[in-house]
Amino acid sequence: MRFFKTYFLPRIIIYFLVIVVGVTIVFIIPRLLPIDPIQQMIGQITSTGAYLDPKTLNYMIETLKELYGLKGTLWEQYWGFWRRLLRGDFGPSYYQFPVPVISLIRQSLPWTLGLLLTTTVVSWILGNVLGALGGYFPQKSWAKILDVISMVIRPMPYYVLALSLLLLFAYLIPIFPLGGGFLIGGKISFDLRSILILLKHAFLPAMSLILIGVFLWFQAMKLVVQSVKNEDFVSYARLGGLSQSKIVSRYVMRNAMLPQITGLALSLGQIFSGALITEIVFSYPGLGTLLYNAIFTGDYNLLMGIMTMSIFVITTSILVIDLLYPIFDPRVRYR
Amino acid sequence: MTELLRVLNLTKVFTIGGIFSRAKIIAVNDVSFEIKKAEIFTLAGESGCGKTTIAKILLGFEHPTAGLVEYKGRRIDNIKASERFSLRKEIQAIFQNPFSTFNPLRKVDRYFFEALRNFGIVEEEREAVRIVKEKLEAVGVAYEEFCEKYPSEFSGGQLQRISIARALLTNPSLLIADEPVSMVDASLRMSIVNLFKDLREKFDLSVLYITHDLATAYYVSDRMAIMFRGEIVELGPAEKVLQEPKHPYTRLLRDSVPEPDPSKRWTSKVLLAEQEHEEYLRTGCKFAGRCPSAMEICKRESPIHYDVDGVRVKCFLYR
Amino acid sequence: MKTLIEVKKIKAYYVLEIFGRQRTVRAVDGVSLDVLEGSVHGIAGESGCGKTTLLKVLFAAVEPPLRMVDGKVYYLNGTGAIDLYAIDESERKKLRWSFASYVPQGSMSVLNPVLKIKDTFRDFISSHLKGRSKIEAYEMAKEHLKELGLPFKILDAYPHQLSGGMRQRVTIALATVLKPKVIIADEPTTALDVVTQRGVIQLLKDIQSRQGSALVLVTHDMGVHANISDMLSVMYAGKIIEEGRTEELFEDPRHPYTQYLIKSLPRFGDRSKRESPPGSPPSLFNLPEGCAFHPRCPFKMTRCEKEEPVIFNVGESHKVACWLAEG
Amino acid sequence: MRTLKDLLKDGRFRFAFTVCLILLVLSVMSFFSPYDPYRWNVVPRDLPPQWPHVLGTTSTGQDLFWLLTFAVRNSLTMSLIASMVSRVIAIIIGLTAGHKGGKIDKILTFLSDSFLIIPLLLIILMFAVMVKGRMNLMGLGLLLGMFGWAWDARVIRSQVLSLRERDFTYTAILSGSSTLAIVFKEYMPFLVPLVFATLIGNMSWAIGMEIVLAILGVLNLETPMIGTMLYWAINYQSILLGYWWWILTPVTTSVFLFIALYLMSVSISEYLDPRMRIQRVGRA
Repeated sequence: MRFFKTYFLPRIIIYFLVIVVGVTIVFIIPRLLPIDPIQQMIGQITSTGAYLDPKTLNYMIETLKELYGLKGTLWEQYWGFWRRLLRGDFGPSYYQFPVPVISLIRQSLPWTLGLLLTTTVVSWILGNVLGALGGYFPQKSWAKILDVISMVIRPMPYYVLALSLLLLFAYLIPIFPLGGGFLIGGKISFDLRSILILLKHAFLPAMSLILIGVFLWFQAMKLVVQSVKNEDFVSYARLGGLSQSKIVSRYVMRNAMLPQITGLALSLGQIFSGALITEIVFSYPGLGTLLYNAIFTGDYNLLMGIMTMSIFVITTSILVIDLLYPIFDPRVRYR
Repeated sequence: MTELLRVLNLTKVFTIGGIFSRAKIIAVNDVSFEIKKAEIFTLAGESGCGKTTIAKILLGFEHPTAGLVEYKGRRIDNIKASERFSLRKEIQAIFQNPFSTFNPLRKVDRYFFEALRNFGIVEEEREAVRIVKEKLEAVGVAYEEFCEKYPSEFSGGQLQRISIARALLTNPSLLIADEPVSMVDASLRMSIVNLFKDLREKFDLSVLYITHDLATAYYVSDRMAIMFRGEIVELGPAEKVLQEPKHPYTRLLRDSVPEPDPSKRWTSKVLLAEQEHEEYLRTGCKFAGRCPSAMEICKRESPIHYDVDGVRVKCFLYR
Repeated sequence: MKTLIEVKKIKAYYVLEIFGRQRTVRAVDGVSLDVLEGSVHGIAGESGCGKTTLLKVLFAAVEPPLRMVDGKVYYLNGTGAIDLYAIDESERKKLRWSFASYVPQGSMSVLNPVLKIKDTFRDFISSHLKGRSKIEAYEMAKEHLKELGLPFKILDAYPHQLSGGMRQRVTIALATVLKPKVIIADEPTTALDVVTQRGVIQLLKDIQSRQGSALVLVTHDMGVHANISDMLSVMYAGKIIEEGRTEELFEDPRHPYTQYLIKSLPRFGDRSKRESPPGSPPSLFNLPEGCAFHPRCPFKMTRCEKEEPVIFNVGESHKVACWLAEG
Repeated sequence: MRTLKDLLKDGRFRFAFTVCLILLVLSVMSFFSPYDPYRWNVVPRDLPPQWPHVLGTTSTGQDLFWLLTFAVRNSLTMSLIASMVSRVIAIIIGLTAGHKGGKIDKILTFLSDSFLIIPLLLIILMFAVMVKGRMNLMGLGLLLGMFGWAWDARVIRSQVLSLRERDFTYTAILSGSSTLAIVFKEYMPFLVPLVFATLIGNMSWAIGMEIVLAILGVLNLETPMIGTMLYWAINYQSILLGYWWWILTPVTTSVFLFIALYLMSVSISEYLDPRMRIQRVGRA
């Protein structure tokens, strides 16, 4: 029980706090700026040449205010925002009026989560294994080659790498589709052909995320391992005649893994952003592409919906990782 | 001899953990002692007995939970920052690890000249150099060897001497030395300990010597207190406390010091504490769990201090 | 008494490269030593005198930047002398823990924090006794702890749950579980409290006398040596400068350094003034010419500045490297 | 100078240094450009690399080489503004949290952790969308600066937290030093390398963000930057039309820039690592 109080409870409270802070930021930003979105929208309509008489205009402004939750004082707006949010209601989308934002998000989210989950897990595991080996045997030639490759790939922003891959494998050597998540107009079913097409479309976006991810974790793990390697318990195990494989797996990796778990939690925000950017490059039908459309059409409701959803997804994943952490670290488990 | 420092019923409770769960650790429990002018007083005990916490309270780095500290008859545990600043001239300290006493990326002499300037002791450069030279000479380090050097260029023994010289710059009346020799090479320990005696003679300096090394404590101190789990269990002249230990814990401690004499080898065995945390939380006498002469009352009540032959003992055996 | 380890004139240097400059640290420079069965051989010296390096050499744990430059180490395991540095690493691996084992300095960090004590025991046991099942290894560890009088519930604990003294006793148990002929202990009591220190020393002595093995004990604490060492070697600047039976050495130290070391120790009931030798121990980077102690020696002669003293026998087993002992 | 000489012994630093030098020269050259980067159709369109248009020309009738000089200058300026601003925030927050401790530390740590967790890209994007098209260099630099400090504040905090408990801090207090003096004299030697290395890392992050924002079309697309160059290249379908030089110029430049900045920060932080420095000091 004490453990619940010292470990879980603070984390759960922080979880809710972060969500509150995040949602509040999402709420505040549009209201901070000297630009009135309603006026902007009206301006867009009138600039196309349409004439609106003052009465219709006023009515329109009122309706828009209602739809965007801009009625009343700031406090009323804020509470209204929360109330709607808890109902899962982000209002209608502007660019696909009147489809509710939530159903647009619901369509895109599985694509993003699928891509994100696979790439994160694969790159985390692969990067850590390679990093552990590379850190433990830094003199081996394969470790040095990996090192050089990582130095080139690691600093690249997601966008540049995705674009390069696209140039290379969809344009110069056209073995993968230029974009999309599936055949245009095609129906997804659970047969082999369908899955193959699905995989083919997911390959390049996934690859670009995994490449960066693997080398990110590779380098982080390598650093951790190089310091764990010098820990007394590792040299002692070596003195004790333990086999190399046992030392690497049970003594070095098991310990070096711990900061990497925390690292994973802390970098999820980055990884999530990276996935959105990658989706945009490959016009993959997830949240990223939705985001792109929202920006292009100035769809505030959709934008706020996507942001709120992202904050929720990320903080929840971090919470899950945090809550699982004691399984791996007995020092946290028994204090 | 007059009283320089008085500590009365000092208690320090640390609260650990956050808002949701608090655990209390009584690091120092109802401790009283006094240090006289030009006296070397030792606080001895094992790690975690609270001796370092007392040092930190005396230096103003920690605030006591209860009790008071008086310096030259004036209360100093609750003073303002500005008063504490002027008090720094009077009470100085040296630390256990000479290698971490000075910033490894700064030259050691900087601390000396900065201290003289900060405390407004000297106006001009030449005077400052004279004072620094004088203090270094008192600890046996040549000024020429000391200037413009980083800590890594000195040996541990040298650094500890330099550290003492720095503490002496303001002509303090009390020097608090927290485990000053435990990280100094064995062959050089006595030279540091001897220094305390010399400085006492030369500058009328009082020294609070905090250590777990009973042999040097015996060698150097006038009076001493033995601490156990945050409490003083025995206090008196060093000669008496160590030659005729009265508290069972003092006896155990005294017997556990390996004597440098092959004819005095241990023959009996000692009992070790399995769960140290339990001893902190124990009601009654904290040593009762391991005490060979524990009685019923020891487990229920905490003993008061009894005066036995000029020695204060916290044990029911002397009721 | 049989000799178990024979060390012949070893030289082990650290070869370091710091910013393009090569520097050699002569950590162990021409040391010879015999470790006898059933005895406690103490090695005394200050930090940086090379005693830890000597242990590494004894235990065949020489890794770059440390290099064996010269000399031989023999393990005598009853069937003959094994030249430790002439055999393969895999052979050496087998000898570790079964013939000679090692108790490290600072138990704080030698136990894997994410493994239970019993898993660490199992890893160490199964690495030397192939084909031991998990349960057999556990039983073996339990049996061993029982012999040593340690509670076997600690097998289910993680290292951070144990006190410092208990952890140190666990490492001793871990080092002796395969009943090695030689136990090499490096400052096993440093950083422990006095009472705990006594318990640990007792434990080491117990095991040594019960198993009839040899204990090589390195510590700078002369009190500990006086208490349990049978033989004592005093090291200074990478060399053994005096060696003899402990009683003899304490009674009649011949080397000025040993004299300081013993006479400067405070004793209860005697508050007369003690003096440390002047100056500081030399850095192994650049040792003084001749006798390394001469800059601090009150009895220095002119030849001490130039000539390195040879070893003189001053008693049956008492040797000293000092020109004062000549003639 | 000695530092530079030492650093140049490292191959990674040599490479990074060369690349940065070239980019710097390019930025300076922009002042001597024969063309106004804001004007279109000043040169023949869609020419592959040839003299005098060494990198070719665009479909908008601009000379790629001279456009690049402006782009590099602007991107570097913007990233420098961003990283300077975020350094100031990171240092203030990190130092305060680490030195004050207690409640203030808890609040500030929560704040920077929130900034780490929340998908910053989206928030920055939202800002950018709001002021759509009007975001200039300074504005973008400030915006990115406001958001890019969290990780480094965390690192500085933990460093200060450990420095605060070191004995030499107490030595300084006992020597009568004020808090300010302690921070500047005792802590700064440890913090400066950290700040320096993260500055470079942060510049790289800011340029990456700039590229993303430009591609999404939320920056002032008139301003020549590496990101906007990419935007126009993509917008004019340069890939499909076979104008490879157009897309390749900003891509190659950014790849080299990122690698160079990264290698520079790695080798500098290795060089300035306190443990290494402690070995070096005093043997000068």
